[in-house]
Amino acid sequence: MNSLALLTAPLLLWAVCAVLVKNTRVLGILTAGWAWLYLAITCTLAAPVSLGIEPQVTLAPGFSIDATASWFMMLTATIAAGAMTHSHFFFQEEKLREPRPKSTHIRLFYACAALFVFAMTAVLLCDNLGFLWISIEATTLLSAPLVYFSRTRHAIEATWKYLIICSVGIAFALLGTILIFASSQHTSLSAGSLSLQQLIQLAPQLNYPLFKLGFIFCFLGYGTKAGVFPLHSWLPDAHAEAPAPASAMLSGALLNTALFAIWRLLQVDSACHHGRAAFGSNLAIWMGTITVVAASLFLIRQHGLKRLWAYSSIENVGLMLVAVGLGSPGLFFLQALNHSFAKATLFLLSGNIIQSTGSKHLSEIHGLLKLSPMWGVLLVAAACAATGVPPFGSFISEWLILSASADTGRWLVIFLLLSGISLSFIAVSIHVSRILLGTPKAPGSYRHPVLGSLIPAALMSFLFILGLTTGGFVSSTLHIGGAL
Amino acid sequence: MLGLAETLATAAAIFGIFMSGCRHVRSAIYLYAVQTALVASIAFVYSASEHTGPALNISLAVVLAKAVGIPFFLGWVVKRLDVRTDSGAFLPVPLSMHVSIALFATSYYLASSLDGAAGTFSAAAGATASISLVFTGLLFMMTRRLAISQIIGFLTMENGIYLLGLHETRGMPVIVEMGVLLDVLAAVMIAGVIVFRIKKNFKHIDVTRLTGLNEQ
Amino acid sequence: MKISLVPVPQAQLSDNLVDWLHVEDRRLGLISSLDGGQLVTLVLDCTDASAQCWLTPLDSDVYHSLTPSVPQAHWFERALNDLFGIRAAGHPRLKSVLQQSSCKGNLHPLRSIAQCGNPDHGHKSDNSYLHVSGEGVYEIPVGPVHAGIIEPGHFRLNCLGETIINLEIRLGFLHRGVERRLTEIPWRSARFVAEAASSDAAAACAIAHAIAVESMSDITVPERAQYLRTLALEVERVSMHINDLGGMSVDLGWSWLAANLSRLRGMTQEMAALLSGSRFLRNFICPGGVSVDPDARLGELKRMSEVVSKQLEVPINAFFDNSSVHDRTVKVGEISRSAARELGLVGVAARGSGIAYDARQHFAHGLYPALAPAMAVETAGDVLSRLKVRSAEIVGSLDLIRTALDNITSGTTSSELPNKLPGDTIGVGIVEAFRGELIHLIFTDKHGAIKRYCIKDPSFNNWTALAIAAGGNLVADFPVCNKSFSLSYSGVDL
Amino acid sequence: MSTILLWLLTFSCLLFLPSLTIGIIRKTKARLQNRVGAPLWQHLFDTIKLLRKSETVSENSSWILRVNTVINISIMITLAFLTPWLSFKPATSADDLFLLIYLFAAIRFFAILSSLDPGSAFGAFGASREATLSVLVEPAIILALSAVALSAHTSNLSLVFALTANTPISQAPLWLLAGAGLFLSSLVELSRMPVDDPTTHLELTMVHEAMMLENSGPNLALLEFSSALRLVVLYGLSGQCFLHALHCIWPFASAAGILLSISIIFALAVVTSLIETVSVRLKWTRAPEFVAYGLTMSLLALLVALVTGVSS
Repeated sequence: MNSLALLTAPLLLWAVCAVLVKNTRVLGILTAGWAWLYLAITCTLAAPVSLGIEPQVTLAPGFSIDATASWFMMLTATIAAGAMTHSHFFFQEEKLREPRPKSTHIRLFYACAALFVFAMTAVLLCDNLGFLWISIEATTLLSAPLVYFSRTRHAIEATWKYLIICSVGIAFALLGTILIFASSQHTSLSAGSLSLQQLIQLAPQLNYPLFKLGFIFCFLGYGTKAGVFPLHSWLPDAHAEAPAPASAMLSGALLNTALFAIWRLLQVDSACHHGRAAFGSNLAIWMGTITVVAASLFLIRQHGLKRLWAYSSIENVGLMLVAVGLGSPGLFFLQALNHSFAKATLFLLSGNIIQSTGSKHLSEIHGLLKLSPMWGVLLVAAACAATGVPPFGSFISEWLILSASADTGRWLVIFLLLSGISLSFIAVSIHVSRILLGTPKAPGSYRHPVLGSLIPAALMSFLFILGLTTGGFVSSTLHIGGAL
Repeated sequence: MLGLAETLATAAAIFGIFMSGCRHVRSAIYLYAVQTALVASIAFVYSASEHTGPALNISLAVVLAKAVGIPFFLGWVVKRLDVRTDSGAFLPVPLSMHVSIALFATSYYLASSLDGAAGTFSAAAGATASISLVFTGLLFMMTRRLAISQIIGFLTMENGIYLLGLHETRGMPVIVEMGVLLDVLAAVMIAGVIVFRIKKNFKHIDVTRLTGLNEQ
Repeated sequence: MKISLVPVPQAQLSDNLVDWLHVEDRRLGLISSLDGGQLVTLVLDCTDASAQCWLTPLDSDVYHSLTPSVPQAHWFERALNDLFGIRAAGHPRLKSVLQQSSCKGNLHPLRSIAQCGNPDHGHKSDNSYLHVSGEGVYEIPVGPVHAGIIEPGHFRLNCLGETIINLEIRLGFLHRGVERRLTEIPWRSARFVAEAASSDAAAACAIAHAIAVESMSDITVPERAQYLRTLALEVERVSMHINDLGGMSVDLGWSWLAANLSRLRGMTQEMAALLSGSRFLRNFICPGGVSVDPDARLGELKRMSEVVSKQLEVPINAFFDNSSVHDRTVKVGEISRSAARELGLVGVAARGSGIAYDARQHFAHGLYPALAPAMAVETAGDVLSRLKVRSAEIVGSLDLIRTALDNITSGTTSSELPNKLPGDTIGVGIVEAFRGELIHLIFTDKHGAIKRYCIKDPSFNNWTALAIAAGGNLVADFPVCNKSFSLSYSGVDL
Repeated sequence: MSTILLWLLTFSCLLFLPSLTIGIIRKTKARLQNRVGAPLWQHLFDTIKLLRKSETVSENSSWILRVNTVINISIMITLAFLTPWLSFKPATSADDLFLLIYLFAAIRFFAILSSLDPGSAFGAFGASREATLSVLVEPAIILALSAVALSAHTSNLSLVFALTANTPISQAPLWLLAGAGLFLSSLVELSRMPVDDPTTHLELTMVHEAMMLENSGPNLALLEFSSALRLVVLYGLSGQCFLHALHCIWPFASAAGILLSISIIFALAVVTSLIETVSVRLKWTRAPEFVAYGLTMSLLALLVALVTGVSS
């Protein structure tokens, strides 16, 4: 109970600050402080579990930290801390531009961001399908105001689509949850249960047709939230229209949590089959593969800078879904880690570029290397990391995903994944080279380029080091995450 | 022989069908309220007669929030926005009502194939009604123009899911139930705020005309 | 107001008129003639509430039509043809506004006797209909005798299925010779005839007449009389607007509302009786002031106006809250703003189409423009927006009645009138009747007798708009469309 | 003895119930509008008055206009004798569901023909509107009656509406839906609000009245009586459905049926006057939507009949 209070305290204080503190400058600094404190507390709580010192920490009935959750908690907290720190610089810059954001809007943003992080953490901690559903719906509701921040026509349209499509999707997940609950009532536990542990224990007794139906609906619902093709249509809009720090959190943290929910369900599904890859895994692998291919095709014809990264996120979601389907939490986490850092960097940098050049359109952004060499280098590095180019860890995770698929003899999947990955690499390189080269239309206007690149640079250097040392890291994660 | 709960469920589904044939937004909200009250009264029936369903106070909370609170809120929104009719986007309204009758029939076959509801109509009636409500809600969301109609459609769908939960499982654990209710309420509130904002920025709330973000 | 004649040669009339109307706040008041030997054009300038009267001598019975360049002149020119036998060459459709049965032969009732020696003089009047032909097109004749108790008028609907393609309106079944009669009786008695020109707007007609007469002989009206005139005009407006809303409810088939509104209409007529002793406000307003002072009855009038405002809330809210009413009235009978401007619409029809013109805001009558309420303007131009304007005006007028009753001063209610009117002068009275701008224009001869009395009823401007608005609507929606304009048949047939 | 009494009762119902029902509708409407209203039997007085008046017939009309009245009233009376619209009516053998439908269609056919006959524009568009509405409404009536026939496994309406039929509570929704479908459809069929306004003076909006404009005197009296009779028969049919629903929930003695049958017709008349007081007439192009509601009720009734029929 104490650790629960410890975990939630910084977030709640952060939200309270956003309500009470009127000065957005002070609030920005305070928020960053709370976010880093939150990261510190998360690490203290989660690190023992992730390192295997403690098996599992139960925070409250239905909420506990297990090994995989601990890794994702730290990842989410890191992305949140980075995004929040950057958002201070972001809003200071934004205030110089027309239309100026109102201070009430910024405070609402910070308050919702705190609760959004809270909801995402709750998803990771849930040991209960009901709570899982509630938390995921809460992430939608709390992140909608983030997307809505600028209150322009496009932002409103994106928010509406996000809210409606995700709510409908999640309604299906509720249907699925109910069906799973119903299937658990056919077991020795006639009252039924939504607890994941109990469900895994009872797995062989579950009414499988009902469970399967429930699983499909849940997959549909959480898949919508994760941006799985063809339910992805809200994702590029929301990611492109949200302010950069919010995009970073949506892409870097929220997608992971949605996939995490699918992974939880797959645990139950595979328990029904005594651990053998079965219906659920196949569904995940195939949907993931299709998503990768579809996203890479969409990537070719993109006009917006942030929409580009949004589709790249969809592609990565596909890869992670394949990893989930392969039943390897370690691979899933490794891919998620690399993607989250790279994508957070990309979105934050894109936010800077858009602020500096005043345009979101790829056709109007040129000569980034002349405009700001530092951003140019960071952008190239992050784009490489997002598409899985060798020095970065994502190369290793993608390689491992492919090899794991090969182990199970899924040659068609490998072929499709390879073509998707290479296609997206080509598409992204073309777009990025256009941004970098050429002459800028106008000298950029950005007051503190160094402060603005602080967080992206930090994230990228961490990712770079990670890439170089991944060998040991992989072995440790894979060890902890379970058998490959 | 239909039990009371099944009769109420069927009535709720029928009111859902009437709602799908309603061009006037306000009448659709009234029909939604009736339908929700019927759904909520089923929870009462279960908790009172079988002692298996959710507790009475939970049902009461559901009735108050969903059958009274939400319609009031939506009615207020509609009045403020001064929207009246939703003529439908892809299907003429009377036709969409008949499509939902067809979907009602489809739901019967789906419900009969669902385990635990084999054979007779009476056994499948609850499941039929709930699946039909889900379908009706989806159809309503897809074939209507106004943002407010999408909210109503979503709520109808949610009613169907809740009803299915009641029927199949006699209610989820209390805390989950309350969490779901809270989420739905929050979703309606946020959607309501955004609808106001859509009206302010676009001068209409016709979602089929929100095409600024379509792929070029 | 008193105005003088400005001579405008025939060749320049059209250009002058176009130039005049080019300015947003200038209007065409009326076009008529004195005895058939000239054109008289009254033009109004709302910015400084002034008016000019252009005199255009004619050398023959035929002149060049103004309608091609000034569309709103079309009805005036048709009336000139019928009443004076002056033909507008080049008029796109010089249809008669009078029925032959009411005017034997080619008698032109207002042409001076000297020029009227030959009854066959002038031009054959054209009473034909515009026929629409094609497969499936059919005609529905409605009237002149209608099922309800209304005035005579014939509508010829050319329909394709349930849609109206063209509507032809034929009026002029009961020509009463009002304008002629007004020149024949002693000017002191003229007010009784003048207020009967369009009896449902008796107060407005009487005020217009009074102002025209007063302006000629520079009579100042006591302040109390001005208050009472304002009250009369507003009571009439409230009463008739409620009547029109009630009529609309009947046509929409909403009997509950119709019953309620007819009861409230009765109450407003009771208010009229308290004010003037007449439920139709007859014989109340006279040149120089008003004929009776209601004295103590004003307190009762105030109480009653409060009761009416209170009791109106429920039916009016119910009316505009009803979705079926919206179905029947939205996008039905639309008149665009540009069409409304071209046709020179006045009153509710103009304000429903987004034209902010209310004679109360500009021209002095009663306590206006000082006390004029805020103008109710809607932009959609359909039946609903006209209804909204109407209901907003009911509320505004009731407020105004209370304000006037709170501030009313004591004193005399009428001033002395001279024995005769000054010779060779022109008097004009412009009043916002409940239908819109009403103009009475009086010319005296050199002895001070009324030589020509010209009345422009608001319906004069608006009838054509109905014909245009009805096109493209359902046949079954025509009554609703018609009622929303609420036009006077007798007002255009004087 | 009791058979003779029944015949007498039926006969007087046939003669007086139509006028009385119309009288109730008009009186209730008047009271709802705070008016005193005409006497309850005004419709009967009007009929008698019209019967004594002389007739004016358009020069352009032919024998069809005259013949229509006779055909109309005779078919209507036959229909009223055949159809079990009152639970106590002595049963005749030939009261098949489809006979009823076709007899209604025959009446409509001759009415349309006669309104076209004088060649007036009003009659013609009234006929065209009537034809449009009947195309929409007929399926709803057929479906509603088929639904109850299906559950009784016979198309003989006397057997369908016999209260002795097996009426478990699960049949109540079926009867309710069929009754509601029939009632809504009969509002359209009888040209009442919100599709048509029987009290309107506006020729351009009329449907049923426009078709009768050319009739006068005894002709008009008989047509008015026939249409009033049609009203009670249709209300009676939907009333029988409601009566069955009541019987499913609360079985009553068959003697009470006499009172209930008549009072349900009166109740429906009151409901009609309520609808006519508070509702606004629909736009003509929206009329199909109202019909769609009736059709939906009938379809649902049929669906319930099919599903319960399959399972039982």
